[in-house]
Amino acid sequence: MPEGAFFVIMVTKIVVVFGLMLLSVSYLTWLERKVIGDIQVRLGPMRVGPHGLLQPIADAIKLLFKEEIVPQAADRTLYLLAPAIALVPAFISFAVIPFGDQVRFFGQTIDLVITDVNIGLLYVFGVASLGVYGIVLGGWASNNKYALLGGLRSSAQMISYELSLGLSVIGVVMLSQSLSLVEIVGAQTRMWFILLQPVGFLIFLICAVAEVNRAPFDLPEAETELVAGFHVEYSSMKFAMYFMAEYANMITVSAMTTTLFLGGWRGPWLPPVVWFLIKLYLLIFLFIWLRGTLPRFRYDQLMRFGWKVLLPVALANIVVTAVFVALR
Amino acid sequence: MIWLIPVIPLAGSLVVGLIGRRMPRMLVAVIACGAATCSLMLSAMSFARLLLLPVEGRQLRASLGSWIASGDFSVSFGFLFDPLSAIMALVVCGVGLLIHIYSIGYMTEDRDYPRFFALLNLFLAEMLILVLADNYLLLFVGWEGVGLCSYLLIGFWFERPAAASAGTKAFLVNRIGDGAIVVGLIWMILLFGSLDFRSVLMDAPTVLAYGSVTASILTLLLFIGATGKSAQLPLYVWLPDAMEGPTPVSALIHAATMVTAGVYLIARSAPLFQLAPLSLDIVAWIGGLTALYAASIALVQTDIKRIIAYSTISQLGYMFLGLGVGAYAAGVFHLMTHAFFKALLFLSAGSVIHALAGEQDMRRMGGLRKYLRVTAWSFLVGALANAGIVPFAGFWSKDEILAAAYASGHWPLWAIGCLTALGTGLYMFRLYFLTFEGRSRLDAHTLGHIHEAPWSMRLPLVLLALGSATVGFVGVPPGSGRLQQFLGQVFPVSAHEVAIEPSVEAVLAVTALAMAIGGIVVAYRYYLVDPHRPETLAARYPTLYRTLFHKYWIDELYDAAVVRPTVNAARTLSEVFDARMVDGTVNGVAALVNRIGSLLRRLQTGQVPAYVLSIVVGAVVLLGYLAFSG
Amino acid sequence: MEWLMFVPLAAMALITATLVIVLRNPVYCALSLVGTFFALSGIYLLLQAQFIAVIQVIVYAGAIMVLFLFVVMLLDLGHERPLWLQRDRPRLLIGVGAVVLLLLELVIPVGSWTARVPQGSSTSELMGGVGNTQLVGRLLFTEFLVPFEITSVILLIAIIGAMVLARR
Amino acid sequence: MTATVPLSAYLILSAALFVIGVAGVLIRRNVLVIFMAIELMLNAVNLTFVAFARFLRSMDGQIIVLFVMAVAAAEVAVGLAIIIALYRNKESANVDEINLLKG
Repeated sequence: MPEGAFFVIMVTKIVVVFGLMLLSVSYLTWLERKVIGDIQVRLGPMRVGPHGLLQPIADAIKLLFKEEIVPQAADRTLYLLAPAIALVPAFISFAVIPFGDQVRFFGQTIDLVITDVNIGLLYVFGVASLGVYGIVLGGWASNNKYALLGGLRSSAQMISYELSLGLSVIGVVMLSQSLSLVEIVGAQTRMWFILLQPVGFLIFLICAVAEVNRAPFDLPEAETELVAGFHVEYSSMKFAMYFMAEYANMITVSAMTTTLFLGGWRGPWLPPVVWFLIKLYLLIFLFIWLRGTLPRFRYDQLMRFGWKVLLPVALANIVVTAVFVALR
Repeated sequence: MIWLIPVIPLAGSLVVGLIGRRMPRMLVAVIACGAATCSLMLSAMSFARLLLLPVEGRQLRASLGSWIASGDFSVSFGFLFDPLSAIMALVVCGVGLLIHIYSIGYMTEDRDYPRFFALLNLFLAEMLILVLADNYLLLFVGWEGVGLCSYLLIGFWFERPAAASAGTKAFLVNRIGDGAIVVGLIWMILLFGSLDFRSVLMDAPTVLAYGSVTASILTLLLFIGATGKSAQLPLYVWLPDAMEGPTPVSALIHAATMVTAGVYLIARSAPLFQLAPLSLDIVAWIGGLTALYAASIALVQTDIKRIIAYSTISQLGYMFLGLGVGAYAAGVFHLMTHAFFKALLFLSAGSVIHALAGEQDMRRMGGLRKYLRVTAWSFLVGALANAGIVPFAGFWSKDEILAAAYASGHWPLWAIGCLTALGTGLYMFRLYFLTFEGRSRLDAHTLGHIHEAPWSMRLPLVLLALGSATVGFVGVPPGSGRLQQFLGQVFPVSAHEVAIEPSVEAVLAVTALAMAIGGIVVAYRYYLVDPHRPETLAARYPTLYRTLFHKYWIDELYDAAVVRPTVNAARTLSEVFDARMVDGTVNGVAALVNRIGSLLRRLQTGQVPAYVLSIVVGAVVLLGYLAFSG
Repeated sequence: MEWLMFVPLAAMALITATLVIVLRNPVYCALSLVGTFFALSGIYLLLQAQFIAVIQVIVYAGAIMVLFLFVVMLLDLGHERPLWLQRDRPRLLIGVGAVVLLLLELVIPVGSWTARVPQGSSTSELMGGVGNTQLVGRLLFTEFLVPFEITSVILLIAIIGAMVLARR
Repeated sequence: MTATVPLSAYLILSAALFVIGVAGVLIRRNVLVIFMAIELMLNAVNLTFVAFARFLRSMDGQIIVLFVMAVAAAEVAVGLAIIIALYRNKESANVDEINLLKG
């Protein structure tokens, strides 16, 4: 493949993927409001466009034109930087997730993944572990007691759950013998890993919810106790960036779950990309469903659950898987 | 597999020693005896494997890995099972097992039952290491180990001052010999660059010239060690005192096994000794003189264990005599037969002591045969074997030694041997007659309590008696018996070894036998028919009698020449040097440290940055030196 | 090509490292240190140590520094006085002098050492074939198994120790 | 692929980072920042290990770095716990005020 073509394909892939992601993020807000509305037996947004379909655009315009407020006692630099720090990791971890098989296009064989790194899984974890900085720094820089508490909670929560998250996928790695996400998908040709790793899948899902700070693990925000937590002082576009980060994280995490446990883009009849999107959106629907149904954890319950239930179970899962792999 | 032979008793010793106190006594005995049994069976199996091998290659080796590796020099934990080791291991395990069993009965009253068995097992392990080692250093480990066990077992009843000091004496006297061995080993490393039997003994003829001074001194150093462990002149003094230990210990360690370690060492080093005719002569003469000397002392002693102890020294003298005239196989043969009959004698004596509740003075015994039938019979067999009466074991081996002495041209040594045979018959049967025959001199109270020993003591007696009666036949005909052939490949062909006419040999044998029988007859007439005659004899030659009775005043001589000056010097040192110089230095150093400390205390600000700064400055200086010095 | 990557990364590492010890606000110090770690991670990639590079990010940036930030925020430490206004000038001077000397001593021998570096068995091709992570893993679970197990014990001890120390 | 950047460049960078760490330990007063400077020194050494691993073509250096990281993590956990305990007692994170070691 000539250098130039490679470059063009790469840029195209990046633009397409991130464009689609931005679009998804904005329409996820609509989807969430609609689904929650249904769960709560109301209609949700209906005014802007048919069934409120233009609502995201209206929101974007509103947020763009709102006034930027920086609290006087805030640490200005970090206050401005924090939302961006939160947003970037949410997007770039998508770079190694394969969303389809190879396709032939203009005589070129194109992998439907931005880049296949042989340590893709580690890359995702590395990037994900940085997401917490945006929240912690935002909370601290606001110089607001609630925000700081939200930030501290968030850091403790994410460190605790990242552990179980990492341990839960070791079973998958042991089965697929690779850290490359493309190869992990390849290893699920015969059977999805959810069937071989049901416990790992469950732990991964729970930890994923905690990682993206969604209900029932949304303690950093916790409207009822921390009045929105770390982003209580944020407004306008910076608030929007936190918002986008949350949804982008949701997409990434769902995509990861799909790739690791649900066979990625694999499926019969339909084109791979479609299968990938179906699984992705089912998981996102699950996220919204959870938010609509489950009450929030108390902080001590959250910590105890993470350290005393998830971690031991994840370890036991590794042991069982190891024995299984060794005997195979 | 052969490495298991010493390891099993070692494990048994650990188990019994560490948790034996919490076990029932029965279990302790079972574990200890079981370990000895395992070793015996393994030895027997290895022996069988050895016999299946072709004659030239009869040896088994096992290496447990490297012990010391320093440059070219290395020592391994290696074991060697060749005919010599095989005989030794079988004797050690066989006699050891019987004595273990005997101890079950003998020590049954003792409070420290587990400790006794732990030490007995430990001794067995160390002795097996000694005889199975494939290099001098590992042999020395066993050597020191058995010395330690001997010390601990002599002083087993350490509440008794006599036992404690006897243990100390044994340890200290042995130390002299051990020191000589250490010097010898170091020299051996310098000469051969190795301590391995194979390389040392193979290289010996090329490294050392025949009759060279080096060879003589090296072998004499080993021999000094052997005189310490095997109680030869002049280092024999500890053995009679060692009788303070329990009787099974005397039987196992101070008669059958440990004291023969010196004999084993010299037999093992035969190729070295072969290069040093002077050393061989010294060995032979020391052995012969010791034999006669100890026999003469034994004539007048009254403690039954002590008589047997002096008899042991005397018999060991025979063995060295045999080694010294180049009849290594004969020496080892006598070692083997001696192990049987001397263990038997000790155990029988123990049985008597047991029956008489601790009485050891035979002036207060007599006529015991009626009460202790098994003991008396087995003692009689032992005494006959010891005296060298045909066809008991001792006859064959002693006869072979004397024949070799005569054949090698050392006729004075042969004469000494014959004289000793006379003494042996005399003291052995003096002991037998005074103890078991004649009128009873016991008081009524003891007489009422007298009882034959339990089965666990009788069984070893009977087995050993059978052995003492028959084991000599493995060495028949003299000079070319199965044992000698079996051992033949280990030993170099002696320069002295001269074919001897059968008729001459027969004459020699009959002479020695006649001497021994003469001794017995004298003993019969003096001690049984006319018990007063010895007293008149003693009264007629008071100086001779007292000299013998006081063991030539050797103990007193040592005390005056060595012990007391040492103690006095130590006292002077402790009062002057210790109090003034050592204490002064120590206190002075402490005071100095105190003063410096109170000065340095000011540096201790407690502030971390200051410490860090000093660390960094130190690192800078050090790194600077490294970086700029090259 | 490699210089093109190395120079910016090295510059970033040096600048952020300097910021760590110069900035007065501990939170900024911590963030600068994160920057240093990222730069080092990049350099590790340059050195074909992909696994180490990612672990560097996960462990140092993702876990250790978050912990630092957590503690800094929890204790709410104030700003330090600027360096040049601090007491104890002599110690500062000695310290700076020592550090300069240390740098010289560390750098000077480099030239002579690098000339003498012997080339070992090639792993460059091996890494292409098997992959860096697999190589590391294989070594870790064969040759370095005992140290690896000991490390896990150390971590366990550290967890327990931290809990004992920090509980009220 | 040949390395155009020589080993010495990496070593010099590492030395510079190490010295910056040392300087940080010496001139800072805040225990936490001193701690960070120590981490910096550890990383400088790690860089040396990785560089040597690359140029000596041996993986051992990278393995050592993994161990260093594990030990560093343990060290941070315990160190921060100590700092928190210290802060509770002294209400300060200034090393000048921490002199419990004074003899």
